[in-house]
Amino acid sequence: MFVYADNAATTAVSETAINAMTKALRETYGNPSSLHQKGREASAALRQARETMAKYLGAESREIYFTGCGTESDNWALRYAAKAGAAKGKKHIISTPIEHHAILHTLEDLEKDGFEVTLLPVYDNGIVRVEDLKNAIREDTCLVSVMYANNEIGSIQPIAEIGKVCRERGVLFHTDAVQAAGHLPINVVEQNIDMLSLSGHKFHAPKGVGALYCRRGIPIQPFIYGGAQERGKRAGTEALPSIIAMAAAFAESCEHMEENMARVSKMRDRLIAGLKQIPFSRLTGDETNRLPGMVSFCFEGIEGESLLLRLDMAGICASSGSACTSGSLDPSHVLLAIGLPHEIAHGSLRLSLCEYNTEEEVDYILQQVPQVVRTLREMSPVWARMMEQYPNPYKD
Amino acid sequence: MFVYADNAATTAVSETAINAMTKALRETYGNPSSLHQKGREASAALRQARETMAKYLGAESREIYFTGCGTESDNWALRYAAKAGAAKGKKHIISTPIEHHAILHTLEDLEKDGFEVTLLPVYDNGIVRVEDLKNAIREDTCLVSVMYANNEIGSIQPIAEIGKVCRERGVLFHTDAVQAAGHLPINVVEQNIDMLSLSGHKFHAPKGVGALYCRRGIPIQPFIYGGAQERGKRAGTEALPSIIAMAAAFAESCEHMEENMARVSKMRDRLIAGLKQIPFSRLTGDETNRLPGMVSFCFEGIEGESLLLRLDMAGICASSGSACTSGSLDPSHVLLAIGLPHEIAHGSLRLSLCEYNTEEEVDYILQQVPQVVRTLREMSPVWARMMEQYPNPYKD
Amino acid sequence: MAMEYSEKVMEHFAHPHNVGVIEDADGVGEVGNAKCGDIMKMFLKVDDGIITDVKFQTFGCASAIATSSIATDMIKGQPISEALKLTNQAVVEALDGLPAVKVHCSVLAEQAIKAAIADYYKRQGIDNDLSRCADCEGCCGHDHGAEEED
Amino acid sequence: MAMEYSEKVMEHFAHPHNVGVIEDADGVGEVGNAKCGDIMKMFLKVDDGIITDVKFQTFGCASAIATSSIATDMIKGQPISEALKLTNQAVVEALDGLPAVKVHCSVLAEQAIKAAIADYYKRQGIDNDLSRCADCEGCCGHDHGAEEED
Ligand SMILES: Cc1ncc(COP(=O)(O)O)c(C=O)c1O
Ligand SMILES: Cc1ncc(COP(=O)(O)O)c(C=O)c1O
Repeated sequence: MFVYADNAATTAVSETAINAMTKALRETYGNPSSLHQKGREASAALRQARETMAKYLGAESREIYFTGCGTESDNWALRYAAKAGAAKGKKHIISTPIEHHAILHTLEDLEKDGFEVTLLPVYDNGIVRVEDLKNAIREDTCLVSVMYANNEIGSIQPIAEIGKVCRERGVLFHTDAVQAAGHLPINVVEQNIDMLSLSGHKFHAPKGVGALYCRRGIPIQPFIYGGAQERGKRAGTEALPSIIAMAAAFAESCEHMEENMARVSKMRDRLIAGLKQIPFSRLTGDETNRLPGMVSFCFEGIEGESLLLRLDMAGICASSGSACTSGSLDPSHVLLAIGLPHEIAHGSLRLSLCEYNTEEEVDYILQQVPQVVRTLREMSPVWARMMEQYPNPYKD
Repeated sequence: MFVYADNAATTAVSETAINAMTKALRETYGNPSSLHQKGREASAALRQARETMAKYLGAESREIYFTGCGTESDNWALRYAAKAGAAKGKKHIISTPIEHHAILHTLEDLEKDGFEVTLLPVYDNGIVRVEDLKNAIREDTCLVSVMYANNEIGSIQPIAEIGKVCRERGVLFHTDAVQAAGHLPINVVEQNIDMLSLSGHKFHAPKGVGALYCRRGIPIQPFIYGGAQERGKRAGTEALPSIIAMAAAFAESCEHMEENMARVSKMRDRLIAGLKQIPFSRLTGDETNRLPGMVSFCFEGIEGESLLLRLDMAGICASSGSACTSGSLDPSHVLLAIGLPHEIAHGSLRLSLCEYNTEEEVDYILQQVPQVVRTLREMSPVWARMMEQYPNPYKD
Repeated sequence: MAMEYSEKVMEHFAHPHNVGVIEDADGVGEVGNAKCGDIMKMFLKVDDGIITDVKFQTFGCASAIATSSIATDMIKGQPISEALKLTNQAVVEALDGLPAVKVHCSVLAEQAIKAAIADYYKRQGIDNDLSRCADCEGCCGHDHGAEEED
Repeated sequence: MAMEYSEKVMEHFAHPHNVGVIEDADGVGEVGNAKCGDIMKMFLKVDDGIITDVKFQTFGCASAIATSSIATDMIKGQPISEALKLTNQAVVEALDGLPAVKVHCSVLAEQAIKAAIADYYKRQGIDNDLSRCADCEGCCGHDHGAEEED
């Protein structure tokens, strides 16, 4: 059996998106900046895609800027806010320690330029407290950037409340909604969001396209300079086929959000309940306030990569920490930030489901994971040492 | 008849690219950063695409960084070179006045940060002279950025000679090869190129993907921060389907370069010869040292947009100046830089051919353009005034 | 993004009305300049205060040609007093709108008509203050009034 | 980019040889620590200077398990003097290579063997200087020598 359960890393492209894209590749090949017929076709398709994105975010068309990826959106939002802040002598930024590296590494670079960054505590459930935010905001705070939902443990932040506080205090609020978009309801107006990043490939669009929502009235400045595309704010010929595919995929995801959430979180909960049966396992992230598809665990006594590769041998695609950090030997910064010791953080497993997954696949995962965990534990000296202190659950 | 003759703005996507892309969308949907089977497939495809790009540039695989567009590549190269230069107290950059806005607008922004920019003269053929470059290089010059071939008038710069001078003087050399890649031979080693930008959609790949070549040994720093993609230099999940399509299209273009150049420049020359027959017309750019598909003219007494839209009504997709600057009321900065007065620069027409065009299409263009020019002249007060001084060529 | 012209604009651009010269015009006005990329020249025939004929020559973009075409339509057969009331907004509306960057064309059309009427008045020896336009949006910041003198 | 393991690595990872514990081992060595994500523990049975049996327990990534497996294969049946000559390079080669970020696993394997032999010597009352490793590439910069003491 083959099970793709790594949807937080990236998703399979939907038929809707593929068809929209293929059609665009063949027919809508003009440059949206061109005045002729082919250009106008392209420009109309671009406008329509923008309207679609705006509609499902509760935004206006003109507030949507297309980018190359979620990371670019994040970089842009932060760089702009920092520049605007610095111009007013405000060089303090508030964020969280569990942001994606697109945020954290940009913040580190900004620190080199004299910015001061406060990372709010996220506690053991991976969720910030609005009280902490209120206390952290200073006179010179120019930006609050808090992710909508975490990509490793799935915990969902109180975005609307954060937005409200920021609006009241006159601080710009950006949210990295890369994991949330297409999976959780978003309304930028109701949630008082000033800037929002998303990335197509997390909701069945192709890789290589993202968007930044930036509220009207915010005088956002370009991150990439050149032609007059995107109302002069983001230069570069628009990635039209990918943009069209993203809009199609986003519309599809948002139209089916409620049923997808219900179906996927049911599978998630069954998976969580089943994996909790594994001795010395712990769910990471909040019990209930989590992404519909996110199942994240740590299994003591074993290491994540070998767990992952054993599951891969069994046909299950999963991940350990974030795909982006693989290749690094450190355990995930997210798991450390929620207080897990290194040893335990090393044994993390992330299974991220989407509406393409089935109950049979859940059954299969529930059958395979305990076996693989056991096999690895049986060759683990860490487990052996633990079993000197505790009764061995596998010995009976 | 429908004729797409705006290939310098963007090209139709090749069947090869579409097929490669569709296959990637359906099958290679994994995240190249993921360790499992789907990730490894994606990672292998990414590696292969990188090798392909490197091969046809005469580069090494590890010297190729994928980006979201040519503009991003340009921004990245310039920002990096500026940062590295500033660190050594070198804040002088040499470029040309006919660069794309991706270069010029970034340079303007750098000027705000205290950089000094020298724009070399390009004379009336739109080509820089190496002597001028030699004289312009200073102790504090950190970068020379000269485009390979111009997007409005097609003139080709003496890249190898420029590269040689820069190498001798120890100055970093970047070339914006967005118009050249896939159409003109490139060998980064022989041409002493340190950094090179290209964009897929100019050679029949989809829009939304580009690359930056950066010579090994140059400690390039990220422009976009985040995950460890592209050897830690360009964060963001790789636009894999577009990258695969770009590599396929680039290989195809490069494999057929010689025959395409021959066939396309033959059409170009016939078109140029024919349009020269139009009274009060002038070819812009160098007579012979120009992109194989580039036909660029100015017609006195008329204005480019109406020319373009009349041709569009006749089924001919063309452009006036650069597609990216349309929507602006100023005539093209390129035409002004080669010394054309505003009045004449306003009457510019760019017909850019590729190997998909046919001789019949050239016939059709040659039939339509003179008619449209004449019609517009007949309602032009500028033309009427000219005809008070010259014999009216249409009166017989 | 490509500018979007209404069908009306494209219709007037493709088949402009009143193109040409009136050799024995009673008033001629020209506005804009070639440096800006737009010149409009209007020719009036006036009979008993009524504009009996009008023609134009335009160097410029599609919207310059379309606004010339429709503006001349709008004043043909009208008394001068009515023609003087023609605003650029009315021209824009008659064309079902113009892209923001092209609204200046409609201003040019309005000004061209006023310049032609001013010329007519001048020839008639009638005093007027039309030769300077208060709200001129000339694209290059040139002294517009000066150019309205033919 | 995903790391690429050779087929050999995956083979040893999927079906590791010599997994387990030797209850009455003559020498036991453990290196690495859980904080780093890699611990290797080796058990030796020595007879007349020959390693007659070897088993391992490993907590770690695929390459840690694969290097443990192949390294134990490589010293089984060998005289201690030969086992001491086993370098991490030899282990890497035997696995048809390791990704750069994983080379440290092969170092751990070499060190685990040396630690086990050191322990054997110690139990035999033989002086040795094996318990400190000069070129240790411990991932966290921890004091490696200390951890080699079981
Ligand atoms: C010379 C040149 N440089 C840069 C670019 C920018 O490329 P892109 O629009 O793909 O970002 C273009 C094309 O628009 C170009 O012609
Ligand atoms: C929360 C979060 N932010 C940002 C990103 C970056 O998105 P992309 O890789 O599309 O640039 C990701 C995914 O990798 C993510 O999960």
